[in-house]
Amino acid sequence: MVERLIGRSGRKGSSDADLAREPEAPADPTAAVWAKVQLARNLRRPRTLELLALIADDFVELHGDRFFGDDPAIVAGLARIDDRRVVVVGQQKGAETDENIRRNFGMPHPEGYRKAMRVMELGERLGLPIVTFVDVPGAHPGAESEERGIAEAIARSIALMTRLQTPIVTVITGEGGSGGALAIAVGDVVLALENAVYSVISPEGCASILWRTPDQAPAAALAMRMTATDQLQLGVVDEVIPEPRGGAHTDHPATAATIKTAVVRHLAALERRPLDELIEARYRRYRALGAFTTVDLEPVAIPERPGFADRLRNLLGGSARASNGTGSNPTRSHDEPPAREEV
Amino acid sequence: MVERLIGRSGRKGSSDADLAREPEAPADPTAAVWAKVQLARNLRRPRTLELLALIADDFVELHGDRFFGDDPAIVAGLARIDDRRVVVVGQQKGAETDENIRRNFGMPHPEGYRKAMRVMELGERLGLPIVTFVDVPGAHPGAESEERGIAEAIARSIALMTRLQTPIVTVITGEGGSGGALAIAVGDVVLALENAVYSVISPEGCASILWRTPDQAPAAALAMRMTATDQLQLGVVDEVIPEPRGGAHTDHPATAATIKTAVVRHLAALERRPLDELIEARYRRYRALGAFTTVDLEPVAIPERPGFADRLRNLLGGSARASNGTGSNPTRSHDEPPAREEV
Amino acid sequence: MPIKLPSFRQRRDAYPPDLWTQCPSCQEMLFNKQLEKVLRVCSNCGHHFRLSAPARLNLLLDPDSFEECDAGLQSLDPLGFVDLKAYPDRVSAAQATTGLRDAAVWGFGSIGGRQVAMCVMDFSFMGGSMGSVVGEKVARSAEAALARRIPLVIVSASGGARMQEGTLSLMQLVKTVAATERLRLAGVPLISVMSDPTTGGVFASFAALGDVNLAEPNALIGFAGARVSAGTIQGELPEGFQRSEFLFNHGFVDRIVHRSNLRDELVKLVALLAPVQLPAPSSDNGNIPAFRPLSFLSALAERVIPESDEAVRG
Amino acid sequence: MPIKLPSFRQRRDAYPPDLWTQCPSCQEMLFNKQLEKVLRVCSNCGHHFRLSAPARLNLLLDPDSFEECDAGLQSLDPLGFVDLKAYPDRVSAAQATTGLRDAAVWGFGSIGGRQVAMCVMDFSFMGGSMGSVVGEKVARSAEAALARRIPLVIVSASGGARMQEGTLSLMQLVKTVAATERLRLAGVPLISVMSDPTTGGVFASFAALGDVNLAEPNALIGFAGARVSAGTIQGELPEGFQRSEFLFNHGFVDRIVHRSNLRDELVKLVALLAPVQLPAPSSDNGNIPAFRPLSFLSALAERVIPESDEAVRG
Ligand SMILES: [Zn+2]
Ligand SMILES: [Zn+2]
Repeated sequence: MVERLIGRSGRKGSSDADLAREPEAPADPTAAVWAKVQLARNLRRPRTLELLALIADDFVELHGDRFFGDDPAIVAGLARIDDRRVVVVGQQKGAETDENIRRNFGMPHPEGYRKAMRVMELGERLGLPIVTFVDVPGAHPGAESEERGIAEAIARSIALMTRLQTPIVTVITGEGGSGGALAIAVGDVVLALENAVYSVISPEGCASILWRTPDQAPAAALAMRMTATDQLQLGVVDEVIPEPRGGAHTDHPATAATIKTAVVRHLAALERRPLDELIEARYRRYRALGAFTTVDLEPVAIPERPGFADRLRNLLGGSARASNGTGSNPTRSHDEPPAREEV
Repeated sequence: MVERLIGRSGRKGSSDADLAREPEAPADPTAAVWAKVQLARNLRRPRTLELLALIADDFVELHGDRFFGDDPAIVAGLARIDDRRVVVVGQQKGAETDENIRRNFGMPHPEGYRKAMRVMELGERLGLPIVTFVDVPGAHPGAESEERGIAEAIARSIALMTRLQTPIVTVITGEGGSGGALAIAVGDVVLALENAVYSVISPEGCASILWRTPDQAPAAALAMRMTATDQLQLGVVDEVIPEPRGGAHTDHPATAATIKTAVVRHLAALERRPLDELIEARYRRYRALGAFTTVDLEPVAIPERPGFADRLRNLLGGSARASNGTGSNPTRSHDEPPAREEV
Repeated sequence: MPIKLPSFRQRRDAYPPDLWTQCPSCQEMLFNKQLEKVLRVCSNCGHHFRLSAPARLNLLLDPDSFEECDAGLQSLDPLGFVDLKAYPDRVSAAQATTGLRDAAVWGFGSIGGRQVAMCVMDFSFMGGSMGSVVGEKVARSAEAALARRIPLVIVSASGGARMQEGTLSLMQLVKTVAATERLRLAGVPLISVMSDPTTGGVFASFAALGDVNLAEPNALIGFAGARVSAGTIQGELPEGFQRSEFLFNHGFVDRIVHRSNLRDELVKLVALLAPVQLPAPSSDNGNIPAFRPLSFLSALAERVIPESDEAVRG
Repeated sequence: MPIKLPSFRQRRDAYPPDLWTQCPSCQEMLFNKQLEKVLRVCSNCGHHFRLSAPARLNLLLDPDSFEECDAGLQSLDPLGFVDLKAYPDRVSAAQATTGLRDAAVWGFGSIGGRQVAMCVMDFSFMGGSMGSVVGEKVARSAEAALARRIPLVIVSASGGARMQEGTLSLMQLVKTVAATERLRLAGVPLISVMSDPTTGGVFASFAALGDVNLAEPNALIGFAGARVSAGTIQGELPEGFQRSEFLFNHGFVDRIVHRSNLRDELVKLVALLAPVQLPAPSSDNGNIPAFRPLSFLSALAERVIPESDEAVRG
């Protein structure tokens, strides 16, 4: 994984030059999706600081979570964009190896999310809208991260963003890696760059669990429908921002300009809405995401699985559940994968 | 200090037996105050858990700050006192050496105060009043404490308590040690046990700085007017709760019963007040504490201190401040102690 | 990023499947019938076996007090997801073997005579994974608790988000937490009970955010899979990593409660945490409205109950 | 608990007092006149010498914009405190040598053309210690900032609370923080600038709670005195313990700013942080009041200005 993160992967076809020469999508859908994943992960893509340098007239970065430390994988601060003051929060990978290591490959620890929360709350109090830039392989999965409550930090940041009383525009600019992305990606409007991806688990992780080999990552990427266009169709993303031909990394200024136009347009629209309506609409936006139906209440038939235990149970008088109310289901299946993942 | 905290001090006259035999205050005021300090520090005094066992009908302790850890030096939880549900927060020393070490001699780390804040905020949300028991030599002064922001935790806890929208009754039960005590001692009503003490710095610390020797601690204790009665006179404490003859450690049940009566009486009165009036009165309570006057605006005369530098300055044309606006006062005194302390 | 299939426990297939179960912790052979009687806790070492959703409800609620809601909610297949198996086939298989429609059950009940909303998860249904149905049930249980101003108890047992629904599963983190956050701000308590396992997106949403977080002993509770944590990024893992006691020591779990005490603790907690009415603001200070999130969010509560049982986008 | 008198720096008496100052960091001999011109920063190593309150105001505010408030506030002696000297004598001596009435000065001014309330402390007045006067000035500056809805900038330089006023000094932690907390909840920014030293009860109150915390390089910032920290409880102290960079690394300081950039940073920050009016709540939703701490606390602002200059209890 580190090899991929610092860009030493020997995979052919993913170098800048190749991509610049070959912007057309491959005909095979799996290959096409995989090419997008590579584009989304391209080390030369503009990150939060690069974008701000091109978009913002003023930027003052704020540091520290006021609990434990300052996480270089998340950037937060106050900015002025097109004469509008905003709070900006975004992940930050490094383009060069040293910087990438210093930024922990853009994978935040809990203190990164806690810094984000602190600065977003400041934005709320000051009445400043919030803009987030999302590009992260996932939250840092190490022991220190768990010790300091990475799950709690993500959960709390999501919770905060659902109720912040100020407009939030979020832009998925690269890798939207699971909970580590979502923690700063809850918004009134969710935009995505054309070659950004967004998924519940990395395609490698998904393939490892469901296909039992990471080599099937491209198949998993296709199955998860993780491209920006797919996410638009699912309603997870509200608008796709086109990238320069060849990808965002080929032209930072053009990418930044398009992002700026889209963000400013949405901020202007959101700012006109009364805050209580805004919060309620945000709640509704996420409340509606999901796919289910309601069937009649007939219980699903539990197939008989005759066995010695069942016969013994019948002999001893009734099922475990009926007899003492604490039994597990006696015919539980054992062949499902645990579905454990780093969401 | 550890010797004192675990009760190995060889100081004569501070053992339980001596104190029990000699409840009368010594005639010498310094000795009388120092006897009170020893009583306040007595290892057998009832702490939060001992008091709750005698006062509360139900108690469920809550653990953890949801950031870093659980601090055994601070106890927090939900309790039922006299058919009234409350949130309780208090420091906890251990009566025995092992327990005292485990509880870090009752000296909280930042996570202790952050746990307190979490549980107090829960009380606010649920509309439960808050009762705190204060007995602490001071916040833990070590490097870990500083690393994780002990000052920030104390400041934030004080800030929170000034605006919690629920009644707060705080009881100084033993040592009210500076900021480490104050962090959970901001209330609508501040009570103190008869032999409790409250001070801005420990008498040993005060003596070390101002008398340049810790041996003058009794003199410092007297000068700081740290007894409960003194604090009542200063307006820092609102009511003194009498202790059993001989001190609180001689009769836990009687002490607990008196505390319970006082706490319940104040809770009942506070609960009748509208919340906005309550918060405003709490603000006013602390806003009024302090002693100053207003004199006319004539500047204090700055004495001339002729010297080569002054002569040179005059020669070169005007004072440093006048010439560039950044000069420090040229006649600054150097003989004041830095007044550094562990407040 | 080579994630291998993590095994929470030794595979059950290795144990005699019918009459006896070997305790994975102490290796003692336990008579199944007896194990059920002792709440599926190893009588030798205290190891807590997993409980099904119905067993959990029976354990915690007052007898015959449970009234299930939304029993008919069932997954769709929004992505047309096929790996080695098609997603609908996995769901059908899980339904057939568990008798559940999905990995969570919610409804109203009482604990010590006090009404609560309760949502329990079942690991045996696709690893307790949270897709749209689980997310919807958690959100509805929170909205119902808010509307009635009664405590919400959620018992988690889940490996995380359900991959087969892609980012729609990820969005359930927002949906559930948005609802529990309203609950929190309205002063209605959430008690989160974490059983083995509570990991991934379930831990990283409502399970971590209880006003009180309880955990059964030695439950696996964590964000990243153990292989990921121990893999390329980190070396050795700390002792007891991602177990209840680890979480307790790091400040994220209030209490570790043995299953035999769990109901009693809940009885006590529900009584201590029950929402109360705050005193009304003084009416003679009309120009100083009290800072009262409660009224704002309680007013919203009327509007957050979904109008339709079906909510499919895309 | 043997607390020894800590020395922040080598004593100045050791340096040639008039014409030259030796830099305590690099030992370079600095010509005093030149040192004043470069904002009292060592031109060789960047060591930041302390600034007096007037010098600090001149450095940070727009020229001639400062308008001092409450200049006449002066300490009483509520305890009748006598150590080796009587407290009133210490105050008089400090007044005589500094030309200040106490260790803080506050008033209105502008930074980059924008009005602010500013309160600056002066270490040369009894170690910048906070007694009733300093606490009152900080609280008034916060209340005034709230009433006018303008940013508050506090520059700290203090060894902590003033022992000679006993717990009344300790109560200034509450008084100041209660006022800055109202500011915070009302959406009016507090910028805390920590200079050398910012310790004890000043750090443990308003100085730690800025919306933005700035620190000058290598300033001593901490809670417990170094001797206490290093003494009986702990062994070795970490490198750079309680210095600005340590605080930055541990997440408590937003930015470390060289004195030569401090004004420019403040100009930018004051512009970016200036309070704005939020859009009014939609009036057709009368039964759903927006969650708006601002209105509550702004309304209070009218009432928090003390009626009397004298507030003595006990
Ligand atoms: Zn066992
Ligand atoms: Zn130097």
